[in-house]
Amino acid sequence: MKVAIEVATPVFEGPFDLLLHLIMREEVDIHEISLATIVDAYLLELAKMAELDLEIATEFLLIAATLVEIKSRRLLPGRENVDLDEELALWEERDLLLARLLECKTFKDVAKILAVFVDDADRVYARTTGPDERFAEVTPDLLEGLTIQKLERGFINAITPKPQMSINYYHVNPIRFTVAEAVEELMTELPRKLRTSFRELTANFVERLEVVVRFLALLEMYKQGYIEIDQVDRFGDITVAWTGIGPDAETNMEIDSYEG
Amino acid sequence: MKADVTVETVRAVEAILLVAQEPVPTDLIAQLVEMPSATIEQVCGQLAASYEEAGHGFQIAKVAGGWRFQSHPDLAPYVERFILDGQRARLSGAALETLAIIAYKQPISRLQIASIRGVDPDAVMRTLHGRAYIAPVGRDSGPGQAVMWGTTQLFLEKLGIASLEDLPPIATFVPDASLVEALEKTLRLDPDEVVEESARSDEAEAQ
Amino acid sequence: MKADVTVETVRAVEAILLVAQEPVPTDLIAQLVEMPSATIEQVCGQLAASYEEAGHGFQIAKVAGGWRFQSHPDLAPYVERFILDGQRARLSGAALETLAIIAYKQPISRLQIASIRGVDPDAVMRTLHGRAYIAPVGRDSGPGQAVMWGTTQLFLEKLGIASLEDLPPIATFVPDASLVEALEKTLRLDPDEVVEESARSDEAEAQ
Repeated sequence: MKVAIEVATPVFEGPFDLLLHLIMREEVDIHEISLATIVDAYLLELAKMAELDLEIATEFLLIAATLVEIKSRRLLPGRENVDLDEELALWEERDLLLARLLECKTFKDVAKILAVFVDDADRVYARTTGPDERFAEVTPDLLEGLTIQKLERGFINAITPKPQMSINYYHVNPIRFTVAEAVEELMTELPRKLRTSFRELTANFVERLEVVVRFLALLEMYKQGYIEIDQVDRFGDITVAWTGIGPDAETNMEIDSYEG
Repeated sequence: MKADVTVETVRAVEAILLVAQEPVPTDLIAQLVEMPSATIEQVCGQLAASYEEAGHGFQIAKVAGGWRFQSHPDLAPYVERFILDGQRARLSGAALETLAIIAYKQPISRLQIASIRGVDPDAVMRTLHGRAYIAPVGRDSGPGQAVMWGTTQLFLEKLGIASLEDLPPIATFVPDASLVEALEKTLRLDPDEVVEESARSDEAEAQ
Repeated sequence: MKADVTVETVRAVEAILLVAQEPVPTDLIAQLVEMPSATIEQVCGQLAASYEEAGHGFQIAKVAGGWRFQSHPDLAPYVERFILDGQRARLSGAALETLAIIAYKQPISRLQIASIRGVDPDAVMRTLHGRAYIAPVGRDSGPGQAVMWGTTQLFLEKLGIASLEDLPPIATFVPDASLVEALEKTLRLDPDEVVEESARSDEAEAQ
């Protein structure tokens, strides 16, 4: 018997954390891992985050894209017309993801041991008292050579704001829009075009991330019944057709309903 | 104690450690009491054992590269009552994970940490640096000349260990085979295997 | 020991005295371990006698109305050598900054100093207090009743000035609003002094 248990949503420390959580949960629950379930759960978490935080980390989306690619590769088998380069690229991405998940898991386990060390160490208190006053004469005079000018300089140093050495090391710009915003854009764009392709819809985007966001938005609209998606060749272009019907075309659609 | 270690040497070691404000390296003690370092290491170890055996409320321990007096962990409740701000600053899970990466991979840049954790470690690293558990240890020789980070003496004290070598080897933490298999299976590209898999589990359920 | 004094009580007394910065009054120990003061007085006296008998390099002594650990007088030469050899004589940059903040901003709490310097000034302050260059001058009237610190007469003597008014006025080097604003911002932010010395090195250098 399977009982659905409502678990308080934990705060995930990054995409690997989330993915590990989902995979391990699956393993424990049903001893069989369903990629489809995990991808859906991942996208669901992602959608929740996208609504909460516009500055959502790019990694989440990049990994979502890889997961979705792997999933679609499984769902749409077909050995002919395979672009070998793209096939290889997908293998590489998969292996990379696997390696990074393992590394992440390794350090999560290390952190648990460090926590044990810290807990033990927190229970002892070091003696830091120093020599007593009997040794005052031996103790070197710390203020020897101190002048009021040096003291003044010390004070100026202390109150001068320190230069921030932090560098922006993310090569990807922060996300300028969310999946929800992409859906909104597409909802105005698609009824005019009626029929288009994914490549066309993303032709003007420079950032891979923007493409991913649009892709997730299309998946969402597909689930809601607004569009039809067709991919003739695997890794080929995806045609997108506006159906003109939706669950409720009048009201705003719910974005956080990836499960299905 | 070894025959050539006088009572005075042992007492001198006790006196020095008692007035020290931070862990005293074995070499410094050796120099002060004019004995070989190896002997002092032994003296300190034996003192530690004898305090424990006598059931004292204090210990001698080797922490962050030196020896120090500290209260016995059993008595933490009393000491915490006495030291009003005895509550130690707690480290978040994110802080511990970041420390774990830095401890084992140092010297390491922020970017490298970011790529392992999958999230921006900036805020966490600022906290860790503010508490002096990590510090810049140099610059990368590469084109970006990224600041490279390492752990500090205070980190060793926070963990109560004498040196980084007291950390368990990283090989201890390699995820076990079942998890590796689960991850691999989940991310498998080939659909045939997935079918096989579910067939197998059908079988299992039928039994 | 008296029959009603448990081993734990004796060990707790040892632990408390070991970590104490100042002599601990008998009444305070009694309160912490929940025993009558008379009993604690006896326990401390007996501990002192037993250390002497065991020939330890440290003692427990009653000083200024309280009990404390101290090095045994016999071993003063070693302690003196340790103080001279093991420690640096000059005030480090970090210690100087802390002292300057206290001199200019007194009365000031430890927390306020920490927020200006961005690192925990605890170790440095302990050293400065130990040398009687700074001293507690009262308590904050606010809810926390934080201890407020100021410089001492000895500090003025060492600096060769008659009063604090002889220090160059602060206003001359807070020239414009933008710096004040920048400063306020720094106070609100987490410390991020990448190239600054860590709190740990403060401690090491200050001694």
